[in-house]
Amino acid sequence: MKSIYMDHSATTPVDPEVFNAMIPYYTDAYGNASSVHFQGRKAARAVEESREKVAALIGARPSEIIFTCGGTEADNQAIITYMINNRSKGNHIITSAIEHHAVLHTCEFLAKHGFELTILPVNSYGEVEPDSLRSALRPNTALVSIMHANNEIGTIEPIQELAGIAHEAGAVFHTDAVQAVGKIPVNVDELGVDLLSASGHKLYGPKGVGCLYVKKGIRIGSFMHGGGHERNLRPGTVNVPGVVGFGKAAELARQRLSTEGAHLANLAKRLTDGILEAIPNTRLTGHPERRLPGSVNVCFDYVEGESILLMLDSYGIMASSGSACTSGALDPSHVLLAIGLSHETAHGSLRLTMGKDNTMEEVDYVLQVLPPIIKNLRVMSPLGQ
Amino acid sequence: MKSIYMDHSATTPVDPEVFNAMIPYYTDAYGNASSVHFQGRKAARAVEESREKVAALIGARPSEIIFTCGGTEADNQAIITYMINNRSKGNHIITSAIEHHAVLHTCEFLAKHGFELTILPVNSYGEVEPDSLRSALRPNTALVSIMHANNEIGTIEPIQELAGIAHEAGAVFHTDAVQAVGKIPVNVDELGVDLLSASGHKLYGPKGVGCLYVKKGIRIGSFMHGGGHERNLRPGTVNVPGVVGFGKAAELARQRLSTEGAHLANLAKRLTDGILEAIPNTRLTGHPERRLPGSVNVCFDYVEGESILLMLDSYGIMASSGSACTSGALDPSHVLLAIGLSHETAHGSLRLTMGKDNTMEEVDYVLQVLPPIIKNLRVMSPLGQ
Amino acid sequence: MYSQKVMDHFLHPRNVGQVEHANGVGEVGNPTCGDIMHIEIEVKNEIIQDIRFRTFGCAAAIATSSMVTEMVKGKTLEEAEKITNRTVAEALDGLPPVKMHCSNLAADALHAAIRSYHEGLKDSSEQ
Amino acid sequence: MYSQKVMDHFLHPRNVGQVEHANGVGEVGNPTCGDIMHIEIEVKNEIIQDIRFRTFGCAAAIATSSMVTEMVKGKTLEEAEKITNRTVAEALDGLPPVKMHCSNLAADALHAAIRSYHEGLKDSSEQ
Ligand SMILES: Cc1ncc(COP(=O)(O)O)c(C=O)c1O
Ligand SMILES: Cc1ncc(COP(=O)(O)O)c(C=O)c1O
Repeated sequence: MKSIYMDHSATTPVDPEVFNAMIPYYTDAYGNASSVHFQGRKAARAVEESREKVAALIGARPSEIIFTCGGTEADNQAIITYMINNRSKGNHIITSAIEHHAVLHTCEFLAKHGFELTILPVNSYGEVEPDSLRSALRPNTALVSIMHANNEIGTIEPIQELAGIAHEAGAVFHTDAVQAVGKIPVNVDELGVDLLSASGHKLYGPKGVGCLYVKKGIRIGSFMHGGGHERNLRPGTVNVPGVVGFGKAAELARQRLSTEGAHLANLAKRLTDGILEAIPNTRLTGHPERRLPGSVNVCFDYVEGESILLMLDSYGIMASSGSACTSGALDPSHVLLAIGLSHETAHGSLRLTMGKDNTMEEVDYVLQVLPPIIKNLRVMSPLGQ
Repeated sequence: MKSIYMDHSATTPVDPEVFNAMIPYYTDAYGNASSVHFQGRKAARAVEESREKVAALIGARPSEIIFTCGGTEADNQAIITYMINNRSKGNHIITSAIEHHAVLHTCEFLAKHGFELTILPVNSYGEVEPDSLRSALRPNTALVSIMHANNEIGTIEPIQELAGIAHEAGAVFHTDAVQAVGKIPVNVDELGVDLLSASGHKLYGPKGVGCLYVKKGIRIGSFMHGGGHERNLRPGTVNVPGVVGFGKAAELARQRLSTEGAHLANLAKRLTDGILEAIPNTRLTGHPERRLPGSVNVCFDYVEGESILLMLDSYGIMASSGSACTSGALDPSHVLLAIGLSHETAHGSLRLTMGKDNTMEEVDYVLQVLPPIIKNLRVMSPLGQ
Repeated sequence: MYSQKVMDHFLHPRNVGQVEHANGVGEVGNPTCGDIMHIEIEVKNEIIQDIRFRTFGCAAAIATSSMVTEMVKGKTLEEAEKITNRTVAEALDGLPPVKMHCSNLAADALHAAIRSYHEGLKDSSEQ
Repeated sequence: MYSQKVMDHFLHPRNVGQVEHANGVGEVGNPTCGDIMHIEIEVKNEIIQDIRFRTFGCAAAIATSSMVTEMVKGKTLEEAEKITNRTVAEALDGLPPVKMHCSNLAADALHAAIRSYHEGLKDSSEQ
């Protein structure tokens, strides 16, 4: 059976070059990067080299990178420790309705503990409107956290503009760039962000490692409590092979960014056009142009997402959906609801996120398999007709 | 040059069998364990099998295991989320003076935020005396956190007895068993603990993965905020290869526990005796019998730890020290001070922690190299004579 | 996550569609929560002669619908009334815990159809 | 973490020991903080004829002690007084940041020894 992976926004395969770079740190160089001896120094050196590579990918200085265990921890650390270490600057946070739960739930946690929270709406493309941010800013707004690119609908937010607006009002700007880093050019200086989260496993690196960029001069704190690792900002024995893999993935992403982007945009165009042509009562979600290359999210009326996924899976096509049924939740994806879709429509979502190894032939195979699946499920559905 | 690794309490090499078990999850089975499709289900299955193996090692049920990114996170989650989710049971925490910073700093963090904290002293062997716990317990004591085995001096605490005392007083018991799990038999039911932390890289598993055991019925919460992974108790894409490695390491540890323990105890006896015989003005720290097999910690008067380490390193022997100079701190290890050593003595500490692959020949080599090193450093020292 | 039986009924659902001479119709769920099960039956002599379903929902919803139709086709109403969501799930070798509550409503839809049959009878007997 | 020069001076320290006819002795640090540097000098005609050290401390402490003795042996007191902890660290191709403050006191020990030499002279001239 075919095996066509189109779920790269969930996680990416580890690039063979990345894995090769990691192997020595599992086999020969097993030291704890805090140890004084030979093995320790070897590990520490590898960690610092990786820090340079990750920094280079986003235009930061190595000393501005803190390694974490993933995007979730980076988001938690950025938001929680910025707010509790800068109380004098205010206790108001602004975020958006389409953030990943790692940001949204973190902000809601703070709101439950006495902080003020504004959750900005988005337009039907999933964009945060600059005016909406402008009018939400208050004298006590300490932090604005808006994601760089959305994980479900692929929309790219106008970060540069939003960060500028936040700065004018004296607020610090965090962006969850987990979906953007490695897929589109991300430069912290150009964007003008103060804090940025990234995760290794979204750019062909390993799971379980990520980073937080902290612009020089921005005061955050340790989120976990423990040893003095990562300049006292992140305790816990450093996951050396993970960090090395993340570093290698960053290096490769930097080299491949432009060619890969073009390839993915081509695939996505063919796939989107093909689906919309072949299947009636279907809509593309997210912004038609300002979106992640390779990301396609469509909603089919009258059918439910998990059923589509499992039907596709029976043909070897792997994708995902914002339907509640895929997560055991009661409501479908908060992102799809935030862009104005009804529950009913949101339940019929399908996300196909392509990666560097996907081909036109695979896109064509999906275009051959998907329409009859939707047709059959619609025959089975009491809705519609 | 020889390469003799005797720093297993800092981290262990990854067992080749462990690494082999991980490889497929880096190369073929790269799915996100939350995904509905084939790759996702394969990943989820591997995670659940690992959960069973880790649970089996400590006598727990799989549903009582939450995977974390290491021992530090497990300690943070256990202590912080137990306390904030059980305020009705009291706001007093008891811990000991020799805990790892992942516990000690976490407790101190809570103390800064309105919780009451008692830090129990230890006797000169590094043991928490049951009576000392008894008299510290109050009606509002919610949690007692005492480590199973100390990472520096190797002393094993009387957990069963201490947990019993805590329970009589209505408090819940957490143990940081990061150094114990995989080295000595650990059974949560026999110990009678409610919460237990472990870390993969201390038992020939990978860095960046650990677990928290949460006894059924004990109410903790999510430490990080984000997605609904790990039954809503630990968000973030699961580090599948890491978890698989941890699972394999747990399985191997379970098989090897008894034979390895005996081997390590033999090595440690020869090493300890040899050092104390050959080098005057030297003392063994920690309990002479109730200690981790394979762990030797000695203090040499008149010399400083980092110097010893780097001299040993120049002979290919890798060890560690509780001297402040190894960490950039001002004070030497809080553990060595807590057992009553002077700053001066504590600065001269050397920790040699052996593992399954160390041999008698290696021990003999250390016994040949170490005495002249101490002698030379003493000649260079203004102290003593 | 799903048993082989669930996957079989999901990928090859039995008795999909509408019953031409239906004398009982049941529908449960709503599109907001993501599951709607619609069952039509034709009852003759207290026996379910024909039964068909249409379902909007996840694999569990479709599989339970398919399974329930298979379980009661040709059975008496009395036998059919004994079937519960639980027995349907058991016949499928179980369902994942998260699916037990919202997507396991096929027996409810069947019972609604039987109720509608009885009510139809009452209606006609009342005429 | 340490430069090759630091490691060279640490593993092969120069001028370890005591000076038989010392006329200046300096000691800085204390055992509590983990570093003690003890330097003895023999000054003749304002020139440091001999200098030796004994140090309790980490590799940085030992290497800086060794380096400072090498830097001033045969030099005039005036030249020796110009040496700072910083120039010693530079001569070793730098030290890790955490070591700059507590383990980099060898120049202080040297200056203490020179001071003690001057005070000895004063004492004798006062006689
Ligand atoms: C936008 C976004 N933020 C945060 C995360 C969380 O990252 P991780 O799974 O590495 O914790 C993800 C992915 O899961 C994401 O897509
Ligand atoms: C006793 C103890 N607790 C906690 C930890 C922290 O574990 P980790 O480094 O996996 O976060 C360690 C080791 O570093 C330890 O020895």
